[in-house]
Amino acid sequence: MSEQLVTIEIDGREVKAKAGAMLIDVADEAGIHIPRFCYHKKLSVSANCRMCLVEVEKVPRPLPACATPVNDGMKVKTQSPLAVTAQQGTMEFLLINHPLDCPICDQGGECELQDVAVGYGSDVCRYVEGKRVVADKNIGPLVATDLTRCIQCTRCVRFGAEIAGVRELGATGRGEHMQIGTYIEKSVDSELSGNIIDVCPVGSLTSKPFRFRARAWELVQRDAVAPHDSMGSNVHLHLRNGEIMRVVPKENEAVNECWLSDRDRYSYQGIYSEDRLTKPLVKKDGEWQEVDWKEALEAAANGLKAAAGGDGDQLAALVSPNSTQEEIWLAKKLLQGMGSDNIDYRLRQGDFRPGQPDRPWLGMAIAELEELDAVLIIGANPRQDQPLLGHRLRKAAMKGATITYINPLQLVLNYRSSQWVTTPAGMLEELAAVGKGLNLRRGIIAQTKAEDRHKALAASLKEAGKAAVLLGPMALAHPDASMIWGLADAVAESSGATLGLLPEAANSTGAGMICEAENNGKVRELLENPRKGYLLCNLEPSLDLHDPALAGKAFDKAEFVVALSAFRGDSLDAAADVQLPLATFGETSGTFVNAAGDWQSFAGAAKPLGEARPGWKILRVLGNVLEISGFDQDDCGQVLAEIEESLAGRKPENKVKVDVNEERWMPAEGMARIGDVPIYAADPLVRRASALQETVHHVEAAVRINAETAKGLGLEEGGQALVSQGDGQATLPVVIDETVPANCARVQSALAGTEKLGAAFGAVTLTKA
Amino acid sequence: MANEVCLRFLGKETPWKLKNYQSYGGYEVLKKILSEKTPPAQIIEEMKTSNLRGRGGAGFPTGVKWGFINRDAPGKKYLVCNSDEGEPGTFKDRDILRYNPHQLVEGMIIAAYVIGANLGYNYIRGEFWNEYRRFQDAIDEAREAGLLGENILGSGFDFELHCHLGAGAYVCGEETALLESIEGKKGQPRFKPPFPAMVGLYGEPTIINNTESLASVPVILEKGGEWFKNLGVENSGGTKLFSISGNINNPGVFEVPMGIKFSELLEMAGGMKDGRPCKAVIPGGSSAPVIPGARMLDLTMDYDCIQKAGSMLGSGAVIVMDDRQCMVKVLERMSYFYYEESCGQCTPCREGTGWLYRVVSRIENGEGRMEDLDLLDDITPKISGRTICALGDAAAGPVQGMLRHFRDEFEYHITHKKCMV
Amino acid sequence: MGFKSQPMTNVVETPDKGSLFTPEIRARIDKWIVKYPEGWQQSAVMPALRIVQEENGGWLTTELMDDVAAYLDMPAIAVYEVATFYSMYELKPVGRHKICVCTNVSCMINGSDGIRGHLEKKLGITFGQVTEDGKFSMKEVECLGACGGAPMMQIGKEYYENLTPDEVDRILDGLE
Amino acid sequence: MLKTMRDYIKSLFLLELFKGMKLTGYYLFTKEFTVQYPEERAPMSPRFRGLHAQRRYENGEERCIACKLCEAVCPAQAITIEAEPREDGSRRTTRYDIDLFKCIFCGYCQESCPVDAIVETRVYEYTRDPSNRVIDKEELLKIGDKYEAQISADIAAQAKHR
Repeated sequence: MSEQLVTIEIDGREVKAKAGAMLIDVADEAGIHIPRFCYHKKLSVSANCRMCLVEVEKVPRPLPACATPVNDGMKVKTQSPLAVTAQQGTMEFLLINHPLDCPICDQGGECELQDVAVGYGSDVCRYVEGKRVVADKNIGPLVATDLTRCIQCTRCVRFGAEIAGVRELGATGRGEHMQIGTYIEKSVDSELSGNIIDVCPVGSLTSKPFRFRARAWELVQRDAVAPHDSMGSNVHLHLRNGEIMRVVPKENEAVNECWLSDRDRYSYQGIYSEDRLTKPLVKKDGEWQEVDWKEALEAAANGLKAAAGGDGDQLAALVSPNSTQEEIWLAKKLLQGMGSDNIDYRLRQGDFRPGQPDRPWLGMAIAELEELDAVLIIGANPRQDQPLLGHRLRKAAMKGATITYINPLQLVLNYRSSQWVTTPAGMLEELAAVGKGLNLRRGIIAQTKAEDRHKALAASLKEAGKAAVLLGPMALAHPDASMIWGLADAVAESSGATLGLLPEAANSTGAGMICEAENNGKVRELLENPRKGYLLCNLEPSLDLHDPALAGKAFDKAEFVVALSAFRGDSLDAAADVQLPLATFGETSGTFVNAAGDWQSFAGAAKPLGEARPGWKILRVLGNVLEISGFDQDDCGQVLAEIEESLAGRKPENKVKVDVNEERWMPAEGMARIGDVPIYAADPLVRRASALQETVHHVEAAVRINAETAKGLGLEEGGQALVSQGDGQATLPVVIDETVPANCARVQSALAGTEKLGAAFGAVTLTKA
Repeated sequence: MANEVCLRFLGKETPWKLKNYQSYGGYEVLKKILSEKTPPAQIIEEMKTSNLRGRGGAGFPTGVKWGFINRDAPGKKYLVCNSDEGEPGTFKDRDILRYNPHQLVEGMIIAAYVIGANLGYNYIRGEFWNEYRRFQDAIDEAREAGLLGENILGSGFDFELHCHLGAGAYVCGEETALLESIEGKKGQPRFKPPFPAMVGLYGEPTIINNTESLASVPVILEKGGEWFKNLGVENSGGTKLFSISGNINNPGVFEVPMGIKFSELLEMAGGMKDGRPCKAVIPGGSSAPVIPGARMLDLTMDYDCIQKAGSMLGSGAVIVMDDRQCMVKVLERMSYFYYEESCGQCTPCREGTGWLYRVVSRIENGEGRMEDLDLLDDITPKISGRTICALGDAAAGPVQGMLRHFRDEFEYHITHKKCMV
Repeated sequence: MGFKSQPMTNVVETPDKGSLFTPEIRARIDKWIVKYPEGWQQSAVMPALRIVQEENGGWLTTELMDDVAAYLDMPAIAVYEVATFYSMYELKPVGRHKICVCTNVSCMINGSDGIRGHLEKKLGITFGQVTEDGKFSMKEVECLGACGGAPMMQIGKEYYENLTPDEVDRILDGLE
Repeated sequence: MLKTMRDYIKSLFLLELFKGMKLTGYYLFTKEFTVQYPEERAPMSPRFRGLHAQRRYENGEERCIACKLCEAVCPAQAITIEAEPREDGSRRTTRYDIDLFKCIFCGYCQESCPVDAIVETRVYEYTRDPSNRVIDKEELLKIGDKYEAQISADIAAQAKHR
């Protein structure tokens, strides 16, 4: 389409538009409303609902505005008798088979069909025959179906094919018998499936957890930022009586467009889970007792002070990268006030050798991802870790980008790519070989041999207009993370590609900027040399740490552990001495910095459950109790201002200073554990979101090995295997999984049953149990 | 003057065999074109001169259509023949496939040469198994003889031709639905623009012609466009295959010049069965509005005349009904057909065809009300012209035609709850 | 619904196609696949379904449709869409001889109702049903493009035109 | 002057008194209006808006489908509804409270109800004390069960006006 501008006339108004643009877009831009059902700006045009028919001068029949390109001098009438009769006609046809069940329809009150019917519908129904009824199919725990209400706009089908990249829904049958559905009883499993609820113009597809719980007019809408992945998706919270009833996307073209991942959409259920911590708890003589805030805070302050015993280095803080900037900042300040610099957020990292970037980030704006021509991704599963970043990568792939993955797992992707699946140790060789392909000679690069595929990738990175080398959470959790950084940096530098990180959590990038990794504590060191006092913020020791076994021992040895947590859990009950109830996502105000370094602040919307309080307030008062100066902020904004002043405009950067000839910690021989984090186990909140835990993506702890490896070990599907890692052991069921490379055992982290095991990636032994 | 073009070898021995077809003069035109390297523009001119209008029903001039494709533009181009004959009353393409398949092959090769297509498909409806076999045999014979495939007759021009079998969907006779069907999808028409000549099969420029149109090509080029045009009348050049069925003595396919009087055609078909009077005629397949028999007898069979009478010539399928036929029942059956065959894509057609059928059915079953006739009058214009393809118009046309000419019969049905005949 | 003229091919190709169908069926499907451009094997879904249906006694099971999808690397739902759209694919068991009676206008005015009635009486079934011995099933079909021979019916792949009840008897008696 | 005379005569012959007595005499012999409540009851319109009730279908199924239109329309915000899918998947209330101290008996809830579930009965003899101001779903259904015959008759009587 040319960029040439044409002038058209809509309803007598002169409008300038790009030649070839669709009439409906032009009208939307000019603020002239044309009713529509099948048209959606992010989906292909199908022109089948016939609601957007308008009159175009010199054309005898009305034309669909969604499929009519504009021409210079075109005169369009959207309100002429011809257009209006056409629209009214379509409306009547749509309504003849649409049930009159608005009172029990969750879409009632926010229904496009209802809205348009008010404008174009007739008050009398002339259709007296029986209406069509469609039998419903269960399509999973997230989306409820009432297909009798379907108006066959096929938006959901197109969403699946074009956006989610998986054709799960289809329109079977023909004519009046055409039905939207899966045909067979099958769940819709895309990680973006919840978006079909938003695209559905009627109440055919609605949210299952939200089903019948509130009406649109009862809800109050508040803005927020999604708390899980590093996308920082903008959301609307819909509240009723201070309780979050549902979460829907807020449009932001630069971040999440108009989509939302299922994790961000349904995790709100976790807020109201039964094990929510609603009162401060203090352990007295080994028993947990509910106390009031004053007592709890004093206990926490005294405990920390006593543990430090005047030596600040005896204190350490571990904060979740899902915490807000304000929480992390105040935690850091609190520790500094007590003479300690030991704060870290890199909970799932194992290798802290120097030279890794202090403030890693994506290296580009999120929207830039889709403009990439060649991408090398190491140790990541974006569909699982950051679903909407994965969507951006898919868009790049659909535009023709070559995407290559170096992973210890075969991924299920929704676009074509090359996947080099190898053992964790082998990932370094693959990456080094790409370096060799770029004629590098440093360190281990010299020892590898570049095969054709490495050379081809090297060339494509070099020749691409825009190229990137991206590291993911599995690369960071790798025992040789620093080497991967070094190699990736070398490859990126010599090929001219951008080096970036796909951070795992909502505020990973921001936490990096506050904690400044190089100067502050390193999780591993803080646990290997146990400190006497710990402050834990928003994490569960057995599930959110790289090496839960190590952590367990460290907290056992510690004299005093204060935990700020929204939930109770066994491992926290065991580790902590004081638990302070933390307000969750939606309840607290704060700021997240997403992968691309965008600072996004949000205000608290829901009423914190019970006596839970926002983290920044807890830390602020704790500071007061400890009599540390600088803890007299009145609101979140003041904390933010303080952070901004202190960071003085510092930006995230991926500056790597690693010698690629370091010792390798991941043994090349023997069985290796692959401990990636399942999509719905990533943080305490999502682990408690009940609907998400009912999806097919919910996993139980298991040992996943391929058939050959299993045979070698005498294991079989359904049997039990004893997994030993260091001195930790766990007996887990065996699952045969051909996506796992030979000699590797995929024992995913963050799952109950893996608490006693060591590092997420490392040597393990498997025996038949 | 009958049977001069598509059925020119009718009556000769097995004209579907390559040897015989060639002995009657077949493939000569193709050989001439390929050896002389006739400029495609010249062929298009000749086609335009012939005034051959698309025989599938829409009547778009074939020469003009071919001109839409830039032969020399880079990229693939496709030629598709539409043998998905499904319009009730039409059975002419079946005779071409059965009796003169090579002429269609020849026509397709020429058309492919003109538009620069190297791959072509003939979409044959799935029920025509024996016709498909015969056409497939013709393709195989032609390929064997070097008339298809790479470097045809040493000319350097490549063209491969395949069959694609349908599986029972009337709507696939619509050209873009047919393309979708070849692409392995549901046969749901695409919206236009873009037209197939720009974005067609597999996203490439594509020309789609009816079987009869393509089968006429070799004869037109052999005898000249002027000759063909003069066979017919103003605006409707050449001869046409008329499929006549219904209450007549000798139903069948007749190739006669355009502009022939209907009464003559009826006579060729043996006249009315049992000498009954001709009550109504559907002149162009079931989607054409009906014309009362008395009126029809005065009309000539060409595009303009039939259009002036408020119907259309369509595919040339003439259904003749005598005075024993109940128009309500006929309309009910036709409405059921469109209700069954709507693809379900566009709202007015998906919902409207069902509505039309149910209302007509109610009247037929003696449960109609007088308002129903107004209702039909009101909803038909809301279906026709409001859909992606012409099926919406096709569904509305018969209802409008019936109500225009036989309203009294419907009223009788409603008031007396029984049939007039 | 145009998905931009792109094939709906699955991202991951079915690894073990050799285990699907019999070698003969595979060979027959492969013969169709090569007729279409590279990457457009989904064009062969219609012939593939037809072949599989023929080999399965005239109807398609969900499992067979899944196999066709796997063989052509298509999403299963895309195959279901095709199979449910076209009327010649049967999703329920049919008789060994599927009798398709045209009841459209030309046949109707030439007495297809009588043919239908005769068949119903003779076989004891109506449209959409199968005789108890599984020999015959009846189906109402739309115009089969043989109006010149109205009334007509199709049994299997054969057309039978200019029917009368006696003629129908003769035809049915001649079938195995 | 003339007026003074007339007034004089009027008062002399006690004309006003007789006029009054005439009215008294008239009512002395006509039918009484006074209703001896509670032994006697005044007639009531089928549109009378008294105490609320929730109705059931004949098969015992509660009518209310938790559409919350009554809650939305209530000008006094006296209705509180909570809903969720019942075990069989149907849409039902888990809580349906009417604050009778807030209610102004406007009848909008009844008007808005698409299934004639919430109605205002003819019952007006009830008392509530401030500690018991809320009438809940169970109670509403009980009232509905008790007066169903009257309620359905009233609704039928008004059907043509609605």
